[in-house]
Amino acid sequence: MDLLTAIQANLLSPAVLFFVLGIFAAVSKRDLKFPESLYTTLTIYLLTAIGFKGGVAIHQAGIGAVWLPALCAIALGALIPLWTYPVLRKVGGMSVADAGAIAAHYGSVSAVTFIAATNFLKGVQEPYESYASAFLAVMESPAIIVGVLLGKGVLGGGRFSLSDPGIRHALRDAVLGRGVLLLVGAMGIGALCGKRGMDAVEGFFVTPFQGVLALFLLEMGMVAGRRLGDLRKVGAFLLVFGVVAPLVNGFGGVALGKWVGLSTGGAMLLGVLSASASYIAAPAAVRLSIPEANPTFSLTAALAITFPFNISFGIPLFFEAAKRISH
Amino acid sequence: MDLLTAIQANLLSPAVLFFVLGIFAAVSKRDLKFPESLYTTLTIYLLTAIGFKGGVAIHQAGIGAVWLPALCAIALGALIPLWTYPVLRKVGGMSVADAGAIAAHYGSVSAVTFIAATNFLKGVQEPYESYASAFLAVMESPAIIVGVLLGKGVLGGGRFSLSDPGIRHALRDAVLGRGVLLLVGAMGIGALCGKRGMDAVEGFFVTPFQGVLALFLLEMGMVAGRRLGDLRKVGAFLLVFGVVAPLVNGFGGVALGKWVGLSTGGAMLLGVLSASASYIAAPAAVRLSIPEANPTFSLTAALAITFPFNISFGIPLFFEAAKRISH
Amino acid sequence: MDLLTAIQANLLSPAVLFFVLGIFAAVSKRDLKFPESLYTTLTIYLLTAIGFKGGVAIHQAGIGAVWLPALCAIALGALIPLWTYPVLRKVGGMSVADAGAIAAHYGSVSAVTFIAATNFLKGVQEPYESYASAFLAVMESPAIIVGVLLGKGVLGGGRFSLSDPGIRHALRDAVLGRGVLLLVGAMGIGALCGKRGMDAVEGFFVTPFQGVLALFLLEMGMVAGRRLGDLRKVGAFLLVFGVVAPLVNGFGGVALGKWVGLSTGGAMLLGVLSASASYIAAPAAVRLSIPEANPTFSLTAALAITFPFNISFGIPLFFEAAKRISH
Amino acid sequence: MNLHSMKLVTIVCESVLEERIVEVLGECGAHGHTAFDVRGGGSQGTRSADLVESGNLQIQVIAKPAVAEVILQRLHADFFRDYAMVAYVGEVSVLRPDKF
Amino acid sequence: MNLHSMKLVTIVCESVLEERIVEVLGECGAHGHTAFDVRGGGSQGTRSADLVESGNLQIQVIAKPAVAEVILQRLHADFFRDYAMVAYVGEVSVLRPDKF
Amino acid sequence: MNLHSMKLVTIVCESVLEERIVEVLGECGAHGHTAFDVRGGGSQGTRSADLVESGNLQIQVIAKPAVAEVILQRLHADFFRDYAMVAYVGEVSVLRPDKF
Ligand SMILES: Nc1ncnc2c1ncn2[C@@H]1O[C@H](COP(=O)(O)O)[C@@H](O)[C@H]1O
Ligand SMILES: Nc1ncnc2c1ncn2[C@@H]1O[C@H](COP(=O)(O)O)[C@@H](O)[C@H]1O
Ligand SMILES: Nc1ncnc2c1ncn2[C@@H]1O[C@H](COP(=O)(O)O)[C@@H](O)[C@H]1O
Ligand code: NA
Ligand code: NA
Ligand code: NA
Repeated sequence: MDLLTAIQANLLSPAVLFFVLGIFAAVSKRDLKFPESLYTTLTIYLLTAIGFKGGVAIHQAGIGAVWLPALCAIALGALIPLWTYPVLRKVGGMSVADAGAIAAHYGSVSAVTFIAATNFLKGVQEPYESYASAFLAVMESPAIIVGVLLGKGVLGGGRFSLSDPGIRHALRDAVLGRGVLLLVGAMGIGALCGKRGMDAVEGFFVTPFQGVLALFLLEMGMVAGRRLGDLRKVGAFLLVFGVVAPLVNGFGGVALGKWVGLSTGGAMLLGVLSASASYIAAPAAVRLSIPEANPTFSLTAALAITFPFNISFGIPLFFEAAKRISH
Repeated sequence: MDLLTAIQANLLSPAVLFFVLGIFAAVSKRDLKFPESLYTTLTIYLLTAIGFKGGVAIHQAGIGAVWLPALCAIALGALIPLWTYPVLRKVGGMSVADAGAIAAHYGSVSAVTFIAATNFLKGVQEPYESYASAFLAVMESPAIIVGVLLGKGVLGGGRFSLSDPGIRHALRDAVLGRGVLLLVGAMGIGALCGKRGMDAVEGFFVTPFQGVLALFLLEMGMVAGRRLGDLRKVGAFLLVFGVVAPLVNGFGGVALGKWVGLSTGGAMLLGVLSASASYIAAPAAVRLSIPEANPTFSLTAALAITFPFNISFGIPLFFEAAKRISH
Repeated sequence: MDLLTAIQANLLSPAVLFFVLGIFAAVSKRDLKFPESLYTTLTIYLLTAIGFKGGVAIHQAGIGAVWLPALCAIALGALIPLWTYPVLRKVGGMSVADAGAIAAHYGSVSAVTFIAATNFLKGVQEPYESYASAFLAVMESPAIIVGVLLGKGVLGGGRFSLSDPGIRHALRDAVLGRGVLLLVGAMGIGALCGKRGMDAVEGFFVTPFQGVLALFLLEMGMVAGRRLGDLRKVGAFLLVFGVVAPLVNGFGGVALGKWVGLSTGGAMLLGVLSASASYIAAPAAVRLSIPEANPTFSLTAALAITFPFNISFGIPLFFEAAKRISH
Repeated sequence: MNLHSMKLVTIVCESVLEERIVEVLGECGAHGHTAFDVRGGGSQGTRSADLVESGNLQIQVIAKPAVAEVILQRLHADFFRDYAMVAYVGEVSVLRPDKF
Repeated sequence: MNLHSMKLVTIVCESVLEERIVEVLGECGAHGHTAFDVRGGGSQGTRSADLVESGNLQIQVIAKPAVAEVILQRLHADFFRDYAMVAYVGEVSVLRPDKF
Repeated sequence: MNLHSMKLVTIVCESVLEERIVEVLGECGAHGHTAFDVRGGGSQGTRSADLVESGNLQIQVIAKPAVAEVILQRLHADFFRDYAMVAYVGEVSVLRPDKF
């Protein structure tokens, strides 16, 4: 399958089309009135399911296979803010707070983008290291910590104190937020249970999984769509950044994945993780610790530009890249 | 299978029995405390699932097979208020507002009644045009518009102005309400994805579908049961109307379906749609645009009489009628 | 499989591990923010599913096989408060109100403990009378009534009047609470539908069942974990009582089950029911009718001691006991 | 515009009491009420909403001053000792005094 | 601390009206609002929240006294006759009067 | 009946602040609070509740007048500039003044 076919197949998947429907609903101001608890419930389900499956995979592959690529993933997450921050400051002319905030979002990861990528791989029947969700788990926090440090101006000798209650709450959230806890917890459970546990809960955690993702993307489409109106407010620089940053990070992640010995599917997933921007963990932690940053900038870039770009074009692109590098 | 067996099999289906349980809970004042968000979530699921399946069917049958019966369905929806309104006015002695409001409800459709009918067909292994959910999608709005026009007294030269904010909101709701958007959206997605998309999401949109309907009917039973107390308030005429109108509309729909070339199952579904009365889209639109109409009349008739009648007796009756006409 | 293997297999099941994860989240003060409606929804699902399956089993086994063990179950439920009350009064030095309240909790039953036990049996492939959920249904109320009578001091000639609004509300809740209504209702539906009904809804009520239980236990773990802090408040006596009472009641239930002719699996389930303490129906009824009882005592014992004990050690223990007695 | 003085009684209490309190309000002469689920904390600990037992509820009633006083007295007599509960009264104005 | 007097207008009404009322509040000159779903009962029967049609909503607006009066008048003119609705006004104090 | 004057402080703000504000209320000397999720709109745009980030929260505290004043000052100092937030105070009466 060549790149164009892959892009087309991806664009015509239920997941992406439901996302488009959600955007349409938001843009045409037809509130589908999804209950708040549905959003949370779907998130809990997706994180638990992906974590559990990853854990069962770790059980089968052994921790020995996982630690090195996981370490690379952590390094990637921590490094991305370090290159995005100066670009945001110098090229984008952003304030220290805003640059740090955005850097935190782009270093951290989006679980749903990752899940959409695994579904894509399942669709094109490309195998991947199913323990890859471990990378997802370890990449969420480091970038947030680095980004917050940058946004509080530590580079310029800025004030940063652990006694600041905002920073205290934010760091607690970043290090062991609910997303990480669910993901790592379910992964530990999967690793302890192995195949026997999977047999018991497969009808819940696997059978309906892809359909649940489609429903969730419908909701994400509405969330992203409501932000589209803010695109005017963020300026041309951020529009470009929202596409270029995931491309750079994504190809970097793919290359690193290949280098550390991951399969084509696994390298593609590491690329997708690098390319993705957090819109759950990072926003909350950043809001608490860098309140002077304007959340419209980071959220609009992450949700209304990078997220749609990744799930529509990024995923097949990084897949193609992973295939190329392997040959 | 003869009519009595069909009725009995239908009455002993999980869906109908859960509905009865819901009525019992409401009547015996045992609030089962279903969370509000569960109701909405189940609605979203059922509409999305039925729409998606219909879309996949359209993908397979081709749009050429769908447009003519869909046009008949639209005509049916728009015509039903035109005969029910004068009956409600002259025989029932209703006010202009109330007659228009009730006519809007009976011209429009109930998605859950439709879904129950497809489950019945699955149970008796009778094939049907699975794109029939397209009829459901197109029948919701026209009747509401006609009913609102009647209820605002356009026949008697009444005041009707698009600058009335109630009417503006109501028409927007009627033309592209959330029900229609979900249904048509999911249908479009199914039509674009086809079989390949269905394979991906079958474990969510098909496997648990019938069970989810049963749970939803438990909740609908409570909603209908709470209205039973209002039966005294609506008067004998509306009690009779609530059974006769679906019979007339239902047999009319079956006949039209046969005439336009639908299979026995498909004609039965068109009959069920005509027979069913809206209890979601119509009430909201009518409440906003004809506030002087008493919602107790239309909702009690639709929810406490016609809905239970249809899912218990109407469905097997219209099935029998569809079989008879075909021979 | 010997006892140790059984305990180990049980401790490594997804259900128990998710429960532990929930406790960890609560203890480390990481609120996973499960929406309130998710808790209710999962409860509704589990009760309906277990009831429906039990009803289908009754349909197949015939009511003749069920009535005698069900009668034993009722007797068990009513008798347990009669021995626990004096122990709580004399050995524990509890007030009349507190002793009655706790006795009501321990005579009544926990549906989730029962469901975890059926999953355990499925895991070790031990057959059981699947109509056993009928025991669950009939054991909830009698103990609450006996416990409330004791707690209102009827033994000491205390005031107890049906005109007390608290008692009125409580008895109504106890006799036909929502749990009982859902369970008995779904059971009746299953009994009426039989195998044909099960075929229709299996994809919803059976396929995802074990996974849903795991998710629910994650939530229960948080609920139990939040109560752990109260362990200091309840005193050493209640800590011991919370383990000894389920052991005594559980072995008694197993023995009675064997005596009345149940299989190993069935006797084990009756034991688990006796051992389990209610944390939904009893707390509400007791709070309304014995407001002077301190809910911290009964809830901490039931939720933070007995529930975790039963699902981790009790279940394999009672299974082993049931196997021993049969040989 | 002709505004009339009324009392707004607000009650925060255990969810388990909802039916009973609505009953009491009717007995005291109130003609309506509004209720919703809340979370909170007070002298009897934190109340989340995951079990009905530990759920928390807010009820608001607009009533004539005399009715409001009767309500407070009943709450005091029937509930204050045994249940987690807070109740307070404020002044409000309404357009249609006969509704309350 | 410099506190400024404002009015708090509270509206309890059918959920179906949410969009329209928010529109009306803007037209009357309010600069914000807060809304949440409630259940309740009054002269037009019990309102739970399982169908949007029978849902119930509470909307709160802080506004200058003159704006509050206009809001009440509009509610009276446009909604009181046909819809299940209760509206009342109370006195509150705020720190930043220019926000409202 | 012996009623005592208290202040009711109401705060509407971003959900992300819940834990911090509850902490602040305790530091200011409040003995309890009630919170629930709301939606709304104000100078910083519409806040629905689908992402915690854009969620909205209402917190109510009954407190002695002096405590209420301290609370407002803290909110002003710590939050007003950077966060979407509204806070106002009203008068209420309670039966058990020692509870607050
Ligand atoms: N000072 C307060 N301000 C606002 N709400 C309170 C206050 N104290 C208690 N509450 C609410 O009333 C409930 C019961 O209070 P308590 O009986 O003090 O535990 C708590 O869960 C809170 O929701
Ligand atoms: N006296 C009252 N106190 C508080 N809320 C009320 C009162 N009367 C009515 N309500 C609320 O306003 C809604 C509409 O009232 P009504 O128009 O009287 O049916 C009810 O569903 C209640 O939520
Ligand atoms: N005038 C107002 N009346 C009632 N609530 C308001 C008002 N202004 C703002 N709010 C609430 O306070 C939140 C934050 O307001 P703001 O900081 O103005 O964006 C909004 O989302 C509303 O829920
Ligand atoms: Na990233
Ligand atoms: Na119809
Ligand atoms: Na028991």
